[in-house]
Amino acid sequence: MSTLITKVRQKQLSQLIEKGKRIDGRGLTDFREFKIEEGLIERAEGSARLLLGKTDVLVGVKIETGEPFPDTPNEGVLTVNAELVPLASASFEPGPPDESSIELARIVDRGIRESKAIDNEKLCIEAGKKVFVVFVDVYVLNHDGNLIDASALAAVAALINTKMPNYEIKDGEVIIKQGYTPLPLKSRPITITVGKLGDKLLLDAGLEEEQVMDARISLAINEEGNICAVQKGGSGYFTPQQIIEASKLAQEKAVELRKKLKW
Amino acid sequence: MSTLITKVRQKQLSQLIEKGKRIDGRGLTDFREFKIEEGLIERAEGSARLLLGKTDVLVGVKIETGEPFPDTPNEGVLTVNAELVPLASASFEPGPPDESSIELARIVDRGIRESKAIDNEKLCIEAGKKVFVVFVDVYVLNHDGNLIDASALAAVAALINTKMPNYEIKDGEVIIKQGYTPLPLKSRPITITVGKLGDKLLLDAGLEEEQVMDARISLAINEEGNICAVQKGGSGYFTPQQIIEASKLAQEKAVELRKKLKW
Amino acid sequence: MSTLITKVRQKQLSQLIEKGKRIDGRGLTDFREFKIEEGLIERAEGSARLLLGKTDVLVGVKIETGEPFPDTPNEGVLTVNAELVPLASASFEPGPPDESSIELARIVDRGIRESKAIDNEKLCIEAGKKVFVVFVDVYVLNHDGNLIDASALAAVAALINTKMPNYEIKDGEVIIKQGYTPLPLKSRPITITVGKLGDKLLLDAGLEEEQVMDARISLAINEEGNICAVQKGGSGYFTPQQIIEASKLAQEKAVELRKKLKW
Amino acid sequence: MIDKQEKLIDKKGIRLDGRKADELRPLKLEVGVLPNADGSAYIEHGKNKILVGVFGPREMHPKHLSRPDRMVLRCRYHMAPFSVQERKSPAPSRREVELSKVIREALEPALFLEMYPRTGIDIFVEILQADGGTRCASITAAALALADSGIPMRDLVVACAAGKVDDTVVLDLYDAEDKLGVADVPVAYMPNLNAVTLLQMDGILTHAEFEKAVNMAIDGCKKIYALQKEALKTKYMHIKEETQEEVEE
Amino acid sequence: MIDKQEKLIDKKGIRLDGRKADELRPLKLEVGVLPNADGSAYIEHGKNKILVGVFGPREMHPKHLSRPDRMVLRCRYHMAPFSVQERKSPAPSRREVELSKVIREALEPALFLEMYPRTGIDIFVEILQADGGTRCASITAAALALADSGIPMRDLVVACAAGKVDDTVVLDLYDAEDKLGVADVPVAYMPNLNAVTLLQMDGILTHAEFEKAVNMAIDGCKKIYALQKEALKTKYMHIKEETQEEVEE
Amino acid sequence: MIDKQEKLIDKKGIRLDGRKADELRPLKLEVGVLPNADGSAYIEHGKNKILVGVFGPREMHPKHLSRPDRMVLRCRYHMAPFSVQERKSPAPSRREVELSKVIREALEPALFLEMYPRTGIDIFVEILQADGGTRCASITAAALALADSGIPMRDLVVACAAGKVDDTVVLDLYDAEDKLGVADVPVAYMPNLNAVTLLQMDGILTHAEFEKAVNMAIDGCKKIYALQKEALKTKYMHIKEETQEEVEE
Repeated sequence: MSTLITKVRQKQLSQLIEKGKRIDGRGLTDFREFKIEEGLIERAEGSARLLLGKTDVLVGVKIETGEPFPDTPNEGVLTVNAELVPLASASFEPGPPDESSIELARIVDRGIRESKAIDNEKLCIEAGKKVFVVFVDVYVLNHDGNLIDASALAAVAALINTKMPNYEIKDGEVIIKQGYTPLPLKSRPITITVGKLGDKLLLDAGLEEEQVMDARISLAINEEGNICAVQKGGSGYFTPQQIIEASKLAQEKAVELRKKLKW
Repeated sequence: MSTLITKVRQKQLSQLIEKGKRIDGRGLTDFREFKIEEGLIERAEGSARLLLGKTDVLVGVKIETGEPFPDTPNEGVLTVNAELVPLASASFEPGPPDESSIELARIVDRGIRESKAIDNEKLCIEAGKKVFVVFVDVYVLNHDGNLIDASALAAVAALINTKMPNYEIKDGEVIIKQGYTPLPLKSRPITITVGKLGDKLLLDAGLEEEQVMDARISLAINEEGNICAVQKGGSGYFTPQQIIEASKLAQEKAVELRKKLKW
Repeated sequence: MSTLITKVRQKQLSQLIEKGKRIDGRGLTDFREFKIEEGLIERAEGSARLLLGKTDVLVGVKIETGEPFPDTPNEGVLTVNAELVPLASASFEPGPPDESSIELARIVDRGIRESKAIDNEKLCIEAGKKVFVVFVDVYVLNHDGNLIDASALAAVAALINTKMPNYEIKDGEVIIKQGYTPLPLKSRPITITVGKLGDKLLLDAGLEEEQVMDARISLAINEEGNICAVQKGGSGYFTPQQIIEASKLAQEKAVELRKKLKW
Repeated sequence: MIDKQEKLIDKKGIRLDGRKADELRPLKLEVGVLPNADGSAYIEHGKNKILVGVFGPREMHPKHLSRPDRMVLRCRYHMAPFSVQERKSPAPSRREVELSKVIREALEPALFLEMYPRTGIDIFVEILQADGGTRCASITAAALALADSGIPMRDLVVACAAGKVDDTVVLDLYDAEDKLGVADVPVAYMPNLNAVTLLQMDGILTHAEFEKAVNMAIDGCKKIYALQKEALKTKYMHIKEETQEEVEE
Repeated sequence: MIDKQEKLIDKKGIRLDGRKADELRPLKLEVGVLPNADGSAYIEHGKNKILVGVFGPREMHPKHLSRPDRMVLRCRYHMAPFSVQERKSPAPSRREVELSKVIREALEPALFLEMYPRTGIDIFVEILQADGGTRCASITAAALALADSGIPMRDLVVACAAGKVDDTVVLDLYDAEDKLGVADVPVAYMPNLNAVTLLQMDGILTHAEFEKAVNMAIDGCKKIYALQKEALKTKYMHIKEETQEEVEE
Repeated sequence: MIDKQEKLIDKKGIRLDGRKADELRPLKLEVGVLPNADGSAYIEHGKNKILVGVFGPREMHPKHLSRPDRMVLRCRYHMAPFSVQERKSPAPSRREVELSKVIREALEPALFLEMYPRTGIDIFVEILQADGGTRCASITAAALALADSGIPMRDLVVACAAGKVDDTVVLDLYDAEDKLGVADVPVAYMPNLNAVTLLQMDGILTHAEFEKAVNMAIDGCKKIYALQKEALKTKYMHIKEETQEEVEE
């Protein structure tokens, strides 16, 4: 893979982090600049594009009607899919989703699902028969590290931006009416990924930093500061103390981002 | 691929064509001898086998009932599939359709569809619920060049030969009755592919000639001499003048073939 | 494949068999010790694990409701699947079923289906609309030869062990009630595979013996001693005399096993 | 649904298609029908219409499938979508995968695989129309296609089924007998070696019936074997004539 | 269902979106938009929004696809699931496979493939939003992305469709005209070589209408060609400015 | 549908299956259960029944996946079709792909990957019956299977979940608690290194609850760790006895 960096560069990055510094001058818990553009895809029911440094993620939301799951007959259905689009990195290849894109989709999915972000019961059209299905498609357009936080943020921004078609039921048929209603949301979770290198924790790792990190832990945090979903990744480990520390760090950063985002 | 020819042979073929001649003695716009055998597959609702020189294409048509597309609730459905059967050439491999067979199927499909060859509304059984589905399966049995024209011709011949089951509707169920009706056709398009080498145009290229051609353009022509579908293929180009020339050539040849075929 | 044995070992095995002897001391028509454990998988409607020497096969049976086939509207549906689980042998690879596992599944399937082991009409809930579907999943956990006989035996043992949910139909809906009924069985076929090496026939070949055998023939035998399904396998051949001999051998061994099993 | 009580054989022992119990369906065999293949054959066996093309011995692709000590034979049995009553998806079914395997194993005993190490032969069987007994007709045609390709063979392989219909053991079941009959026993056979290379059975038979069916199928094979040799001769005579013509010109 | 009788062009010759018959939709072209790609471009053509990234020339993967005498161009045309009215499955459709092929063949004549033997170039086209004419806009953007990657080109390739709507031949059909119109003729063109590198047609046209449509499309291409060159200039000026700034610092 | 209001813990703090909040389900661990695998283990954890086989270190297949500087660990977590209430298709689901990844990453810290360059180890996890907490039980068994294979390890990895049911943080959720509870926190741990190698969470917890759950899960891990060592000892004693018997013979 052409995105691998040299051993020398790895050493340089590691030594900086061990001193509490970073290659781009940020502090260990600083995020890169980010910008959210909403509604770029007029044809989708919702969309948002997030630039986090040079990481670029576009999320489109489509709403269609479909059948509910048998065990939740009066709830809408959420489906999250992630594409590591091959133009985003020389290391991404076209083809069916691999384990990285599946993990990414499932982390984004759990952040939304476990925080009960969508008011699923309001998506029910006819219990057991017809509900709205919300398709969240995460489209990574440029990979410069921290795809998890960028994708999760962009997905929630797209949901906030999503409009639902109005409808009425006539003779058992769903008739789509003029006009839209916002998608009913109950929560706006923010996912923060904490990287670990030796005894240091850091936030918003860039692409090169990700290659020297031992491991990462991602936490979805809701408005109350509660934890809604967690995922450890990477081939290294955390001590129990580091996990508690990481959890606090994520909660603080979520508060900070929430203010910036006015979420 | 074992069907690739040598550079020497390529040069020989090219030089001939540049002089307006061909390796098998034909003129540039001459077709090879062809023969159509209809009804070979009694089990299919329609079938035809076309021999064009040594190119050998068998088309089978099956008719089944199915659902219409939501945007055309009172029209039948046409599905065209092409198989480059591996016994037809050492260069064909078993497996799911590749881009060549998909392009072939889509050119044949468009020739039929855009010329409105099939009277689709007569294939509707119950609007929005049940229609006839026409499966056209193109089966290439020997590849000796010009698969597009051979497949398109064989497909239309098979449709002409196709019989539709009689039916009646009893208590909302479709009951297949005895006897058959011919498939309702409104047009019999003929597809002509024009090859280009330098400033020369030629028709019905053989397998070896296809390997020296710059590009090809295929035109489906209906009874009125109108153009119903066009596809340029190959890694070379045409000048705008050559395209107009090719279009006229195709129209003339279609008239000629139409007479021979009594279509 | 790491399970291939050396030429020297092959020669040794062959010479023994030609003398009517076997590497583990068995006679040519002796089976290895076997043990059946039933009901291991409480969550499945039926299950059985068979140890035949070191060959280890687990079969689970699931029963669900589904649609009947159009040509048998008042019969339940049987679906047999076999997995050569990769932990069973260094030569098994994860992935979709290959020709070996498909052949294994189809031999097991035919033994059950052709002997009419399951009373299919009793699995009909509502003719043409809803029937019970019996999924038989053969799971090979350790491969030490004779997977066919082991899988077929384990499958029938699992079916004997299978309980069907009670149900009633209320307003056209199937309501699952408390309690279970045994799956209605009409026959308990036993499949015996006869190996051939030169002019010798042998039963229950071990993994190494299978690699020196010319060919095999598997016969499913019912309670009446009739033959219900046959499959020759392997790249060698049988003489017609050997086939008749093999058929008798299988029938005798089936009687013997039937006694041991109390089937 | 067809009434299973209906008789498939009348009181005079005549089957629904007019044949006697031990009578073959009409056969037509042609050799060398595909210009691009190294060997080919076409068979009409009853209403079965089957085309077989052989490529090789040639380099294996992908390479890692080749064997240092022998040739690898590959076989694909494939049904055209329009070959059966209800359109078949072109993707290979489990049935097609199994039949590809047993057909390959029926042909392997005829070849000297160790003579062509590191190479492969591909046999492509295309069922253009199916009418019961396609696997047998495929083997009969594939053996001809192999012979046509010029590869040395121990013998031709020829195949035919017998089975039980109503109460009678009969030869060469066609589609309706296959579906409504009691049992079907396809057999492939090499007459010169007295070798059975394919044997399957669906249905229920006593040992005696099974033995009778196997023997009847082998008799059928022997008759078709004569037609195979005829077809090869026709091809060779054809070639001889062409060569003579060329000489005379 | 939309009433097909509805007029798409009014009595004054104005189309439903306000354009005249020979008027292009608004276009926006940007070059060098993807940091990780070797070349990239973004196009908005009407409401089409398309991103193209180019990687290479680089070693082919898998290797056996490389050619000893030339570079291999690969192209993937892919629609984002949210780019169309009804969500599209991410798996490639037959339409996407075909368009990938014709787009590749439209671009190949612009490249000196024999200059880079044993290598490959990958062009990834992502339709973020579709509004009719995506294949043309994809080619226009892909040519820019190739130029941005620095690979030598004979000329830019530029594409535009013409077609017939109601009774009129018009330029650059948008979604509704594409669906309800009579015919659509997408054309790709290299102005300096007077070379048509893509040509397709759906619908029914007389020879005269076809000729008119092809010529109108080529005229449209020439206009977009000017915008392509503009976009490249903007990129180079941008780079020049950046370099100057660095020098001044 | 099950009534979500139903209490899963009674007033005395006893759970529906009779356990106290911090009580593990019954466990049974066996080592060396598969004759053909290089290492293997079987676990019953509650009603979970899981078999793990390890093959390697061995040559990687396909070769291009191997690494010049280290061993590659591959892991497949797979559910038998009959392991769950509704039959599971044998094709790998997205959930299985994700769990394969996190289980692999939970085991990697225990191995000296750099010691075996260019080789690969395959871990095959088969869920024969699922009852909540399969990923934890899989890790516990996989670590034993690795140890059984004889590969050097930094420590065993052991896994256990804690979670929140009704208002209480409890250890080792079973199926019903997993589905109806508030949160589930699976943890994998290497006791000698004090290293958490897997951590996931579904549900909603306060920071304090999360901390409590993590610590309770680690305590659970430590208890299971003792059982793991016991199981290995049993295996070794078994081997020792066998060896002695052989000597005595």
